[in-house]
Amino acid sequence: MDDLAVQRGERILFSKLSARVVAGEAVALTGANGAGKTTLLRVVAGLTAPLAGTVRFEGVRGDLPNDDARREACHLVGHQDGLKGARAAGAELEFQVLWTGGDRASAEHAAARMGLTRLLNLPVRVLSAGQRRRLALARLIASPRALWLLDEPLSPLDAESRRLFGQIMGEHLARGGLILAAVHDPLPIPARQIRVGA
Amino acid sequence: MDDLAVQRGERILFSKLSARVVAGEAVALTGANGAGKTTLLRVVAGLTAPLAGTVRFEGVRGDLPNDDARREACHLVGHQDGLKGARAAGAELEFQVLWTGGDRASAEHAAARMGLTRLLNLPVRVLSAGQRRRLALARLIASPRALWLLDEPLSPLDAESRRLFGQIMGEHLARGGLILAAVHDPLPIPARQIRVGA
Amino acid sequence: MFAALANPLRFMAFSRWAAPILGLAALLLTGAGLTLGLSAPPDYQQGDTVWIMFVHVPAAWAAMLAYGCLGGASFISLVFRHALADQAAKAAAPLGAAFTGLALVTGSLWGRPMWGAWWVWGDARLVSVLVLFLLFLAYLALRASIDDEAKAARAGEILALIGLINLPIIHFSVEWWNTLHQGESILRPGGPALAPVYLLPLLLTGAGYSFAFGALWLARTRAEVWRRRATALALQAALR
Amino acid sequence: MVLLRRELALAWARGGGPLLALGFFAAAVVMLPLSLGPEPARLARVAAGAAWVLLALASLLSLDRMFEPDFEDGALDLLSLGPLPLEAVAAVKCLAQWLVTGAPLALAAPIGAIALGAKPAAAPIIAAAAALGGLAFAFLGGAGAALALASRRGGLLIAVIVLPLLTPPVIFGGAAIDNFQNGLPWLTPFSLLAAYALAAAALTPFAMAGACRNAAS
Amino acid sequence: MVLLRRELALAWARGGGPLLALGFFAAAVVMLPLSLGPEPARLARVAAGAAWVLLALASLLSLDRMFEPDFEDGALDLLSLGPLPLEAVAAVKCLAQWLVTGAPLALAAPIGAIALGAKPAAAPIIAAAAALGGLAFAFLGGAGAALALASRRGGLLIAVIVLPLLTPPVIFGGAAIDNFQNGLPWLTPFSLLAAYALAAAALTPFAMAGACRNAAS
Ligand code: HEM
Ligand SMILES: Nc1ncnc2c1ncn2[C@@H]1O[C@H](COP(=O)(O)OP(=O)(O)OP(=O)(O)O)[C@@H](O)[C@H]1O
Ligand SMILES: Nc1ncnc2c1ncn2[C@@H]1O[C@H](COP(=O)(O)OP(=O)(O)OP(=O)(O)O)[C@@H](O)[C@H]1O
Ligand SMILES: [Mg+2]
Ligand SMILES: [Mg+2]
Repeated sequence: MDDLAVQRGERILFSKLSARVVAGEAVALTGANGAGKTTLLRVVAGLTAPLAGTVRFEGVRGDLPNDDARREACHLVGHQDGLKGARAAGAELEFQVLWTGGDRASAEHAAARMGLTRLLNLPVRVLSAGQRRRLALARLIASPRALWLLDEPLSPLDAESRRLFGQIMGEHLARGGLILAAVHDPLPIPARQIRVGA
Repeated sequence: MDDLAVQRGERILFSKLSARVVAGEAVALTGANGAGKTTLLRVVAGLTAPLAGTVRFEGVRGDLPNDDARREACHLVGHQDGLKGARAAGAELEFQVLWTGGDRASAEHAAARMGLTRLLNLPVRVLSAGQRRRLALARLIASPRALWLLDEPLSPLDAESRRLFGQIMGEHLARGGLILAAVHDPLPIPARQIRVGA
Repeated sequence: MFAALANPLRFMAFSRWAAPILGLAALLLTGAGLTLGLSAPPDYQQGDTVWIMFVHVPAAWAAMLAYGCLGGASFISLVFRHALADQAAKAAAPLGAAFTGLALVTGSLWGRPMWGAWWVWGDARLVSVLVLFLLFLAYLALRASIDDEAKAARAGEILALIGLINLPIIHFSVEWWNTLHQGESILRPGGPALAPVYLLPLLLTGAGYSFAFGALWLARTRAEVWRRRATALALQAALR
Repeated sequence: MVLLRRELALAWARGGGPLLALGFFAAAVVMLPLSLGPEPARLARVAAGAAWVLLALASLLSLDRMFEPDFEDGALDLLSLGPLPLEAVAAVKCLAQWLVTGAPLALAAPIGAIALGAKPAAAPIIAAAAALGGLAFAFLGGAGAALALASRRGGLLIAVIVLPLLTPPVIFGGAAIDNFQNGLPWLTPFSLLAAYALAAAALTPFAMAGACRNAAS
Repeated sequence: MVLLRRELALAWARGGGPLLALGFFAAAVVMLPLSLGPEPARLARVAAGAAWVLLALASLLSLDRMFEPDFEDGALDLLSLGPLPLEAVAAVKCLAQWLVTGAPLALAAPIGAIALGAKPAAAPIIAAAAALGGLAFAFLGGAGAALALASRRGGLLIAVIVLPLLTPPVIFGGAAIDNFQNGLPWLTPFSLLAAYALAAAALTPFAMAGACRNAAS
């Protein structure tokens, strides 16, 4: 599946930004604080309406309407991870995975891959920042979707987890996946860089 | 003011950790995810009770009881910044500064230093991750306290802000301040490193 | 007509003269209706107080008309994304609240001599009008509590549409429940059942109130259009 | 369905489960005679109506947290990217809220009313009215909660939006129960209540989805 | 004081300000007769008591968000590191809650009761009882909210913790108003209410501070 994103004039943040991301490609969005990286990711995910311009998803499933294609194609992991502090980590992961189209076995496998197996019974609230981010990232592996929209995915991770997640991103790209990541530090994989904002 | 921290046996996380931080010194706490860095910071701030061991504050104000000395000495800035999304950034900063012993003028000055002046009328909710962190950090400058407890302070900041905050930390140390920061990336200032956990 | 007026420029040109003309017509009609109404003979049942009818009933009609306009404008704004429709909706709400308040106050002033009580809890007509009033207030409160203009507009549209359910309830309440309130005497199958001495002035004031609402509505919408133009200009200036 | 399971768990935690909703209702039922004084005659007359109002108020208590937490922590974004449209998600949320608080309250309402002195024969109609009313309250309350999202003043703003909308079912339900007890025709208000509740369940999901999208964008 | 100013602003936003609290109360007052049926005599008898119960319920509506947001977003940590002990912080929070919702409701309560048919002469005592009751409700509700923090099931759990505690003031206040209306001695229940409210205001801050520390550690 490949992917064309055209996007212009989102508020006063940035305008006439156009880009095309193709299968197997990773793009690192950089830019100063407040430049609009997070906003751009939300626009691509269809959560925020752009002032002008469109985001088009052109894939093998070209028959689907754009919005359905988007819903089936995107994973968004940001600071707001949607995990409920009071529920068990395992239950939350399972819901997120099932909801985005995976199954129970893949959720377990993803948790193991992310080194979370021991923590699945704990309430999300007691997890450390890095453990929690790993839990949020686990659904990327567990339910396969083509486009990963990541907002500063690596920052709370320790060195070991960063290496691991770099490897996971590499595998995703090798399978023909796409990654759009807002970052301040370079990604551990080769990525085209797009600067957002002035 | 100098500062002695002895701390042992917080759950099963770490034990027999002892350290002494003296005036003008920065300590970088490192360790894997879940090692207990955040917990240690909260123990030092007196928000979490240690299983065993004590944290002692020995300063010029040695006459104060330990808890009062702690309350007057610590600034804690973590992921949870206590900023209310619905209130104006300026109002929130002002409250935090006044509450921790600063005044209105110093709050304004700190906002200017952090490049936030233009944003003070916006609700906190619309700020970007980096802008919001800068707002949280601004109270460190505005209300002078000796010990800064920082939990991954730099991660959402852009390169420019990191440089700026490095400089601010340097000034704090030069004034005899102390910094205890949990980090995964090296701090932009010379710092003694303490590894937490196994 | 709506399609033609959707263009803000054309709307401004139209409303520039339409608002004062409507206002004038409203004054004339209401004046004529009230003169006729006040000179009508006292009702055998209601006595002198019948004159309140010419204030109360048109106010109630105008209140319902205002909510209908709010709902219609909200619908157009939601479906066709016309900024003008949103401005019209926003402009209609306080007017509607005012007319509803007038209907409530005059109704309870009338209720005192007629029913022996200012207010009767449990009368579906009275309460559904109170609900209308609360809905207007809720609409205003909701819009006022959202800073972002576009979001406030969307939220307001949705609330206005949900509230439309109340209009038929108000109108049919006298049929569905045994109420103290007067039954349908004008808009009813079989034609009006009201003596012409009362009917004519009632219809005149009814038209007058409706025109008054129309005039004020156009004027407030114009003001809202101007206000938004001003903020847009200020924003542009700030950006430059 | 997976979403329903999650929403049930969340509604459970939010309201503290049916036990707690019932506890609230029971405590309120206890408080009413306490503040009215013990005269049974006085009580019996208002029993069914009071139980009915308390029910509406009890079902308001946890409504304001139906969408807000999901909005704040980004779960709403996740839900938007799932297989179902937001309309369906909103409907499931309301359904879960109703199952967890409305349904047990519907069972408790006749008991409370009888404890306050209503005629036992009225129990089935009170329960049916409460069940339908609870449905209307959950869906209309959800609409209010979703609309208040963008404004960030929860709690009572929701109450202000929702109460006018709740008034018609309260009238219908109250009238049905009252007429039944007094031997008057009760079917008309009852079917109006049912129509209102079903219309609310059918239409408000669109309002909720629109309001959520609006707040998130 | 800076903390009071902030807490007032937050309580305002939380409850949507006194206007909205009043709106809720007004709407509830409207709903009660609707479901009871219109007979004025029936209403008048229960008016004062019902107004009083509705008041207690209205003051419960936004209580559950008194500590929870501050706990979730880390503001409680900041408050712990300020110049005042947490006990004082908790007291100020409750005071702000009372000023924003309790005090205006105390003014509205007699109006609502009279609208429902209570004797106008009872207005001062209703207002006084409502003010004292509101104080008790705010502090006891705050204690419930703080205790519920660690357990993370807000809403109705708070109601369940709090309602038993609220029952005595409801009884005392109801008795004071009732006795007054019927020409019985009302001073005893009224002073019991006052004593209870003041004791609550004096003691619960310690409970709240303890509960907050416990939840945060
Ligand atoms: C606060 C009290 C009252 C309220 C809120 C109220 C409300 C209304 C409303 C909304 C209508 C328009 C209904 C429609 O066209 O669908 C209306 C009509 C009318 N009202 Fe009232 N009313 C009140 C008191 C009274 C009283 C006390 C009387 C006289 C006994 C009265 C007599 C009428 C009459 C004669 C009409 C015209 C009925 C018709 O032809 O449809 N109202 N009122
Ligand atoms: N409603 C609004 N009114 C005014 N400005 C807004 C509004 N919403 C967002 N903004 C501005 O838009 C920008 C949002 O940027 P965004 O969160 O996309 O930044 P970012 O590139 O992700 O930054 P960071 O690196 O700090 O995460 C901020 O500057 C914010 O102040
Ligand atoms: N109540 C609890 N029960 C069991 N384990 C707990 C509890 N509370 C905390 N923990 C564990 O304690 C650890 C908390 O670590 P902490 O948040 O201090 O980590 P950290 O070093 O800051 O990690 P990170 O780098 O990810 O931020 C986690 O492993 C967490 O699972
Ligand atoms: Mg960002
Ligand atoms: Mg940490």
